[in-house]
Parts: sequence; C-alpha cells; structure tokens
Amino acid sequence: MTHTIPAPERRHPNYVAIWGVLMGALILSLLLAYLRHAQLAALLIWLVAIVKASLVISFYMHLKFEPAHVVAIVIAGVLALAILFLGLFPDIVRVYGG
Amino acid sequence: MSRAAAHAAATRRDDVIRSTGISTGRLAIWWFLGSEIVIFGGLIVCYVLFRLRHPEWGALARHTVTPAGAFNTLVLLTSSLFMVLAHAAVEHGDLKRASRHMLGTIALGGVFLGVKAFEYGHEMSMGFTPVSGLFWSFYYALTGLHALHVTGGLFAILAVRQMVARRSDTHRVELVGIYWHFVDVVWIFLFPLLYLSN
Amino acid sequence: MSEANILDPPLDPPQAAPPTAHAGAHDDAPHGFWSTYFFSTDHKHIAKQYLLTGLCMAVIGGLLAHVMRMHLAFPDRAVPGFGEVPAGTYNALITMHGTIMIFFVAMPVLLGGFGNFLIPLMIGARDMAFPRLNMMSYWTFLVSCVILIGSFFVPGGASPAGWTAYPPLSANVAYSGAAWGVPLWIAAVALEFVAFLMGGINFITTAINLRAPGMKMFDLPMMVWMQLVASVIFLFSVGPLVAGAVLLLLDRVAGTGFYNPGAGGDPLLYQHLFWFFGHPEVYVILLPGLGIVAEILPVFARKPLFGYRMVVYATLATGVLSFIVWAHHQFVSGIDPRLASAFSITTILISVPVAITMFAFVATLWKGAIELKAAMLFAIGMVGVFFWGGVTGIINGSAAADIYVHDTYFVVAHFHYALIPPVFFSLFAGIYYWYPKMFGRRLNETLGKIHFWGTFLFVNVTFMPMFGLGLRGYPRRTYDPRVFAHLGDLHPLQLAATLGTIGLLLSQIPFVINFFGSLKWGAVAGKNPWRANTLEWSVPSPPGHGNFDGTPVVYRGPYEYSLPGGDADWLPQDLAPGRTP
Amino acid sequence: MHLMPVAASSYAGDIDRVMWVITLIVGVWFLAAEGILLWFTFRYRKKEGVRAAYVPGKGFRQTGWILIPCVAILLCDLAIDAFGERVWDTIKQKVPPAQLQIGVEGRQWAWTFTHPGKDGILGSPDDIVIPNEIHVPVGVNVAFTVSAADCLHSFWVPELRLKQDAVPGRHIQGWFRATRPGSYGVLCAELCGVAHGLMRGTLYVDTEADYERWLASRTGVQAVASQPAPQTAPQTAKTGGKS
Ligand code: HEA
Ligand code: HEA
Ligand code: CUA
Ligand SMILES: [Cu+2]
Repeated sequence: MTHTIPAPERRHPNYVAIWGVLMGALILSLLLAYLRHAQLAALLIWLVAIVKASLVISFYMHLKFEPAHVVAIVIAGVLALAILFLGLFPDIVRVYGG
Repeated sequence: MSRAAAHAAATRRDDVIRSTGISTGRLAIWWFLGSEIVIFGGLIVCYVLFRLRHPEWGALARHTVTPAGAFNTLVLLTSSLFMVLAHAAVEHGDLKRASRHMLGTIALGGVFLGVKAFEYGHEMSMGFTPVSGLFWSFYYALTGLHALHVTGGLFAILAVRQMVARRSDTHRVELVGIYWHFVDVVWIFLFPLLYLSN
Repeated sequence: MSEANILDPPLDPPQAAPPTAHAGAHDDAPHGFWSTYFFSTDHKHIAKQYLLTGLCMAVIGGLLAHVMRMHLAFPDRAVPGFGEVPAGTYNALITMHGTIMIFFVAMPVLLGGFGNFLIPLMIGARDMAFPRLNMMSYWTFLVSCVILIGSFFVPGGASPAGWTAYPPLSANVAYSGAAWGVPLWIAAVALEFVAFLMGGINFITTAINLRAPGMKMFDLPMMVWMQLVASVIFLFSVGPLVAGAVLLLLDRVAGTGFYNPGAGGDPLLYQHLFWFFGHPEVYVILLPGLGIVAEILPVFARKPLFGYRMVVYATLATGVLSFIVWAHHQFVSGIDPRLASAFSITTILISVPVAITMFAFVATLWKGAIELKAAMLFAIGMVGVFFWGGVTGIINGSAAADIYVHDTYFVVAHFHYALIPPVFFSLFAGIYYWYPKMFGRRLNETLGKIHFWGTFLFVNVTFMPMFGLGLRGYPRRTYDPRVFAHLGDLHPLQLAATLGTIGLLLSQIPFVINFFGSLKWGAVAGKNPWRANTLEWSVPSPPGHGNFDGTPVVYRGPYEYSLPGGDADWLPQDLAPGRTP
Repeated sequence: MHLMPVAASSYAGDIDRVMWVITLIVGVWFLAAEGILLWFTFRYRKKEGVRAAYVPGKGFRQTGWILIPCVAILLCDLAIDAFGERVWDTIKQKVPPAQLQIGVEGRQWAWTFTHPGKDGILGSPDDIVIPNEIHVPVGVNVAFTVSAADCLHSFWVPELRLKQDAVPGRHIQGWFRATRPGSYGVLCAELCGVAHGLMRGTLYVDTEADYERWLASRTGVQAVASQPAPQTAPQTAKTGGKS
C-alpha cells in the first residue's frame, strides 16, 4: 500500500498574493478597532481573524489539499472547544448564585 | 525494491504517500496540531469567558501596545510566507533557495520574540505584572505560552535547515512549516483578543 | 484523495516475500544489552516496559489501598507495617492511590502496554509509525512516575488534595500544607499527559496509515478500534485540562488568581476543565478494556464477535457522547441547575451505546463452544462485574439522586465496580491471553483459575459493602469512621471491605508467581496456541525484530471462526483464499 | 438497620423514590443481563464434536436482537430522566417562598450558621451567629445561603437528603422544609483539608414552641465571640469576588 515514489508535487497556489490579502485583512482589522459601535467592531474583527486564519490553514498549511479525514481533525478540535465554551458559559459568565 | 523493504522503509521514513492520501509524517503533524488546538483553544476559551464576565477589562486591554502587536502580526505572517516558499522551493528541488527562505523565517521569528520582550518590559515598567489582576495573568499566560511555541518552532526550523544542508529528510521542511503556520494562526486570534478589543 | 480511501486501501497484488525480505529491518536491529532492554525503539520492548512499570505501580497503589482500608477498619490502631495514619497522611494516601491507579496503572497498562504491543502486530506493521517518539513517550512516563513517587518523601508529604486536586485547596499551600507535594503532583500528571499524547499520536497514525495491504478499517481487530477511539478521545479532551493545570501551577507558584474569587477568578472553572477531561478519561480506560475482551471472547467461544460493525459504531457513539456528560460530577457543586438537568439527560443516554457493546459481547457467547481458560474467565468476569458499575452509574447520573449519593461511598463503590473490570479483569485476561506471544511461554492454567476465583470473590467482598456505606450516608475522603456513629454502626461494613482487600491482595500472589515463574518453567508456546485469527498469531512467539518477514496480506475480517464447511474452525486473516490453516 | 437514614425533609421522600425507581428499572435489566450471561456461559460449554454456530451478527435480522432491547433501554432512560427531572426541579428550581432565612458559611474546619434574630431579618444587628449549630422550626420553609471562607466545603444533612457545595466567591441559594423534629448531623462532603473528616455540626429541628424558647434564650447573647477564628486565612483568599 506504499508507493515509494516521492510525493507527487501538489499544486502551489500564489503564496505571495495570499500574503497580500492577509496584510489587507490586518490593516482592515486595525481600522475596525476605531468603529464607534463596540460590539459590532468586536464581531467584525473576529470575523476578519477567522478569514485570516482559514486562509493560512487552507493554503499555507495545505489543508485544502488534504483528504477529508485530516480536515476532520481540525473540525473535531474546534467542536470540542465549542462544547467546552457552551458548557462553561452559564457558570463562568452568568455566575449562578454569584 | 521489495514490498517488504518498502514497507520497512515506510515505517521509518515519511516521504511516501499512503493509500490514505497522506504521508504518515503529515498525518502525525495534523494530529499533533489537533492536540495543540485544544490546549491553546482551552486557554483562549477560558480567557474569552472571563472577558465576557468582566467587561471592565476593556479598559485594561488599552494598556497593551497595539502598534507592537500589529507589527508582530505582520512579522509572523511574513515569516509564514517565507516558510511556505521554502517548502515550495524544496519541492522544486532548489534546496539553496529553500534554506535561504528558512533563514528569513528564523530571522523574523527572532524579531517577533524581540518585540515581545520589549512589550513585556514596557508593561512591567508600567506596573502590569502577571500578578496585577486576572486580565494580566491571562495576558502573560497566553502570550507566554505562545512565545514558548515560537521559540520551539525556531529551534525546529534550525534543525530542519541543517538537514536540508545535508540534503536529508527534506520533506520535514513541510512538516515544520505546518507547525510554524499553526503558531501563526494562534497569534492571529490572540492579537484581536488581547490588543484590539476594548 | 477522498475519505473513502481511509476505509479501503487498494489491495496490492500479494507477493511471496523474497528471502531478502526483512533486510530492511536489520539496520535498526538492536545492538547490545542497553539498546535492547533500555533504549530499544522496538514497540514490543516498549510495551513490556510500560506493562511492568504499570504492574509495579499497581502493587504500590494496591498497598496504599490496603493501608487506607486497614485504617478505616481499625481507626484507633496503627496499621501493621505502616504505622499511625493521621488525617493528613490519609488524604495523601487516597490522593496518591487514586492518581496512581488511574494515570499510572490503567493508562500505562491498557494503552502503553497492550496498545503498543498489539497495534503494530495486529495491523501487520513492522513497528509503530514513530519508534523513537514511542521510546520518548515511555521515558517521559517513567520520569513522571519517579516524580510522583518522590513526592511522598518531600517536606509536607505528598499532595492531600484528592486525585481531582480541586482548588482552592490545591492552589494554596496554606490550605493543604503540602508545600511541595501539590506542585510535584501537578508536574507528574502533566508529564504523564505529555507521554500519552506522544503515544496517542503514534497509535492513531499507526492504526490509520500503517495497515497491511488489504486491511480495511473494518478489518481491524476490535482492540485496534478501541485503542484508536480511546487515543482520539484522550487527545481532544486533555487539552483544556493541560491548560487548566498550567493555570493551577501558576496560581500555586506565581501567585496568580485564576481560581481565586478574591482576584476575580473562579474555582468552578477548574472543576469544569478537570471533568471535561475526567469523564472522557474513564472511557479512555474502559474502551481498551473492552477491546481486550472483544479479542478473547470470540477465540474461546470459537464464534465471530457478534455485530462487529454495530459495536464499532456504538464505540464511536460512546466516544462522542463522552464529551457532553462531564458536569455529572458537579451536580451539587453550585453549577446552574438547568445545566445540571441537561447533563443528567445526556449522562443517562450514554447507557445505550455502552449497552449495545456489552450485549453484543454476551450475544457472542450464544451457541458458542466455550472453553473456560483463565483468559476467558477474566473476560466474562469483566462483562459481569462491569454491569454493576454501569447500572449504579445511572443512579449517580440522575441529578436528583446524586444530591444524596454524591461524595458518599456509593460513588466510591460505583467507580471501583466500573474501573476494576477494565483495569484488573481485562488486564489479567489480556495477560493470560497474550503472555505466550509476549514471552514465548504459557502461563499455568490452574494458578490462573485460582487467581480468577480469588480476585472475583474478593472484589465483591471489598466493594459491595461500600454501596451499603454510601446509602447510609458515609462520606468519602473521611479518615475517621467513628465521627459518623449517628449514621448507625457501619463498622461491620468497613470491616468486611477491609477483609476483602486483604483477600484481594493475597489472591494476586498466585498471579505474581505464575507471571515470573512461567518465564522460566512455562510450557513453550507455539506460534498460535489459541488457534486465533488475528495477525499477531501468524508470527513466532515472541515475534522477532520487525515482526513480520515480508508484509502480511489481509483477506478477511478478524473473527471468522467456525465458518460452515471445512474442518478447521478458524480462518486467519492473512490466510490466502483456498488454503486451510 | 435501615438501608438509608430516616427521611426528614419535605423532598427526602422524593429523592428516595427516584433512587428506588431507578434501582427497579436498571435492576430488571441488570438481572436479565447477568442471568443471560451466566446461562450462555454454562449452557454453551465446549462439547466434543459440537461445533459453534457461525453467527456474525450481520444485518438487522440478527443485530435486532441487540438493537431492539436497546431501544427499550432508551425508553427506560427517558423515563428515568423525566422522573428525576421533576424532583430536581422541585428541589433546585421551584423554590417556595421562605419563612426563615439562614446563612451557612463553611471554613476550615467549622460551620458558621447565621439565624435572624427576633426581627426575622438576616443581616440585622440581632442576628444569631453560632458555630456548628443550626436551629429551625419544624414544617417551615427555610431558605439558606451557602458560602465559603477559604476552600470548598459541602453543606450536607443526610436525613434531609440535602447537599450543597460551598464555593468561595459564590452565595448559593437553597431551601428545605424539615418534617421531623430531632437533631441531625451536619457534615462536610467536600474534601477541605486535614480536618475535613471532623468538620461537622448539628441541625436542631425544633417544634414551634422549642424554637421560640431557644430564640428567647439566645437574644442578647454575644454570639460573635463564639465565632471560630479561621485557622489559616491567607490574603489571597478574600471571598466575594463576584458576590
Ligand atoms: C472506567 C471507569 C468508569 C466508567 C465506565 C463509568 C461509567 C459511568 N459512570 Fe462513572 N465514575 C467513574 C468511573 C467510571 N464511570 C469514576 C472514577 C468516578 C468518580 C470520580 C471521582 O469523583 O473521584 C465516577 C463518578 C460518576 C458520577 C459522579 C458521581 C458523583 O460524584 O456524585 C456519575 C454521575 O453521573 C457517573 C455516572 C456514570 C455513568 C452513567 C456511566 C455509564 O457509562 C455506564 C453505562 C453502562 C451501563 C448503564 C450498563 C450497561 C447497560 C445495561 C445493563 C442496560 C440497563 C441500563 C439502563 C436501563 C440504563 N460516574
Ligand atoms: C483503576 C482504578 C482503581 C483501582 C484498581 C482501585 C483499587 C482499589 N481501591 Fe480505589 N480509588 C480509585 C481508583 C482505583 N482504586 C480512585 C480514583 C479513588 C478516588 C481517590 C480520591 O478520592 O481522590 C479511589 C478511592 C478509594 C477509596 C476511598 C477512599 C476515601 O474516599 O476515603 C477506597 C476505600 O476503600 C479505595 C479502595 C480500593 C481498594 C481496596 C482497591 C483494591 O482493588 C486494590 C487491590 C490491589 C491490587 C489487587 C493490586 C494488584 C497488583 C497487581 C495485579 C500487580 C501484580 C504484580 C506484578 C505481576 C509485578 N479506593
Ligand atoms: Cu469542609 Cu470538608
Ligand atoms: Cu463521569
């Protein structure tokens, strides 16, 4: 089940272009910080961060080119964190009997 | 090469694509990152929860040096670019260029740590130590853990660069790269959480 | 490539292995004594190192339990061979007993020992995917053992904060008095986690990527599935606790206040982080235990494992569910009552997938040709005893009932009935079954049967009375039984449990004799003494370095016993079609 | 000797009932499972010339033998959930109007109980603060607030089937209505250090008359004096962060 021929060369997207986008996103998030509406700003900044992260993950880390069961690892990890967050929210944020 | 020897080789060397569509080395890195995601993520979740519990922390977050943080984001993203270019170079068989790019990554990683050290010094001088309030405890815990990962990554890249110089195990450039990008991703989240939100 | 590939790798055309086959193995074959017995990267050696270390820790943990029991039965007398047991010492004893048994016996033996030994052999690999990482895992683990045991001898003694190490008690030296014990405890447990993270990543990648040609995921022996799922559960649940442990250490040594309400922190945070890992952890222990049973039952009943795929899916379901039940340890800890209701429901629902697995095991015996060898006795015993632990878990699981039983001996009884089946019954079953493969010799059956009946009897004599203690309201972690006279005279129950413990310890003597004696005098075991199908039995006992000459090719599932037609009642996984064993 | 201590609170009976109902339901399954296990083990021992049947358990016709019972188990689970949930609600959610307020504070290693004085108001100068002693009239809805001065403790009265952890930084509400006059032990059910095992007080459930008498005897007594000084109170452990 192992071909010893070295890894067939995977597609290499234009990394520099992606870097440009990331820089743009960085500047954007810096500008967003000056928004009047705090909640909105936080939300947008968070969204930008997610975009940045997914760019790095899917292209720099090549997750885009990996089989589904590898993508599942990341999804599972994030799911576990979501569960943790939901489980702790009622006790840490809305302290019952605080 | 006999199938047995191939199989034997496979258990020792990772530069083979398996029928599962991924080399064992890359698979291992991803599972390793799976564990890292829940370690860092767990800490971040705790911080976010307390952040929601203590709105007043917004004021404290102002004392972090946003420009420095932003600059460090730039530095780390760029170092990632160099890293992935090094990987591409390896796959095009240009090891010289690969190790040049890796040198860039290492240099930028060093810059990142330098800036971080400066920030720590600055904040301490303003009296914000790890024990002056929960926000700062979290700030130092998160950035400190991250800085440790950066340092570890730097050493790993140095080691791999030696291998590249020896033209051996060049596939590890990609592996160490994936790890480095992960450290980058963590910072992408830490930056808004600790510097921007107020 | 797509998801499908992980399920069925293409079956390469089988090749007779050329004579030069294991040439590949020679260059990393062991040189000399040290590289063989200490710094070996051979998964079989590492497995034995893990197994023996775990067994030695089991002896320590067992003796600690013995001291606890003696003290509880005779509170006003010194424990023979140990001396007085003051309150502080008692708390250190339970803490170390619990910590050792869970982290330093159950995991090293079930995962480090059996997992390391069996995964490569069962999937037809020459070794783990990362042999050196594997060795590092063991040595990290050994260091953590040394730190933990060392913490007995530091000023202030070992940690008295319970194996759960709840802050503020654990976070503040002024409360517990153990100046060194607690930090060392945290360090030891954290290192242990690191060791098993290395191991886990190794297990997972090996089981996924190093399968022999033709071995689809659904051809994996159940043991490999269970090890795989256990490793995944561990990997995803331990992270937050690693973070939590770091915070605890910082609170303890750097004076931060993550768990200190005075500084805006919250003790409940730690409880959540601990149990987010702590509950999945019990399945990390249970699943490999079930895996061992799943390997043994078919062999000694000469029947396929009933509903292989069903059991796999049930196991996966158990793994997923185990992530959404953790707060059942905190029903009365001051968490939001609505949260408690939700967790109570999920907790009780987990009985369904577990029941599917257990019932499938029972069904495997139906119309079998059962041979009650020692291994089989322990395997069946595991199923029988675990039912106790399981159903009493349901009583704890109901938030209302838990108000009463929480932190009483009812819980202590529950978890010993849940833990001892996978940790002792499965361990012993596995040793009686794989000892021939590990050491090339067979264990003595008669001693084995004595060992089983003694263990089985005295486990119940020890822990059954604890249900009674709990129902009467006797709280756990209390060192002086006399202060609860008003609960009625519970001394007879305490005494019974203690006598049971003594019996239990004595019952292990035949095993220890058998274990070491058979190394020398045991009957030489052939390749396949049990006429079993899985790949580890297709190689010499003990297997040579590199396990297989050439690469085995897998043609079928692991449990093809008593197929109609043909007079052999077993069909090895790697037997070419048309041939007979 | 009874299996459990006497049930001395309004909801003690409910909790016991939950336990027995669950025991009954799972008990049936337990006995069935163990019975079948033993029966198979002895019935299907290896006999000369008798070959095991090949039953892989593929397809629903075979797995049904497991899956259908497990559907039944699912139903049992839901029944248990529903039954327990009702009791949990009456104890934790549907708190009845309180006729008496009590303060419960755990510290290493004693309980401090604060009773309202004659004025019936907690936190007023005539509060009655006593270590390890709590007095309530029988048949009265008592609302209590549990807090902790140093580390975790757990306020537990087995006869009342009442248990509530005391968490530093939290003031956790609870309630009970004692139904039988008498004195009951108050234990600590959360490991809290060396003397955890000795940390206990007494709950006196008095008749209305006795309670009034006790109240009268206590008024004017300088209670605070009898308050135990905490053995160890490190600065880092100020409670009330989020109170
Ligand atoms: C291997 C270890 C193991 C296993 C497998 C389990 C399995 C279960 N445990 Fe246990 N548990 C522990 C180890 C384990 N536990 C430990 C160590 C503690 C104490 C920690 C501490 O505080 O120190 C603990 C504590 C503990 C608590 C907290 C008690 C308290 O502190 O107040 C609870 C509460 O819900 C609980 C529930 C359960 C449940 C519902 C299961 C279920 O998985 C059981 C499912 C199995 C069955 C149900 C049996 C098979 C099914 C049938 C026979 C069919 C009939 C069943 C029904 C109709 C429901 N456990
Ligand atoms: C796997 C887990 C495990 C195991 C096996 C055991 C085994 C035993 N435990 Fe366990 N116990 C716990 C996990 C475990 N315990 C935990 C987690 C706690 C909670 C701690 C806390 O509250 O913080 C606890 C708490 C606990 C208490 C409650 C203390 C208290 O709350 O005050 C008691 C009291 O009786 C007790 C007794 C026993 C006894 C008598 C055994 C006996 O079964 C022990 C018998 C020992 C042996 C049989 C040793 C056998 C040796 C071998 C088999 C090796 C052979 C050697 C070679 C071949 C080299 N334990
Ligand atoms: Cu207070 Cu235990
Ligand atoms: Cu649990």
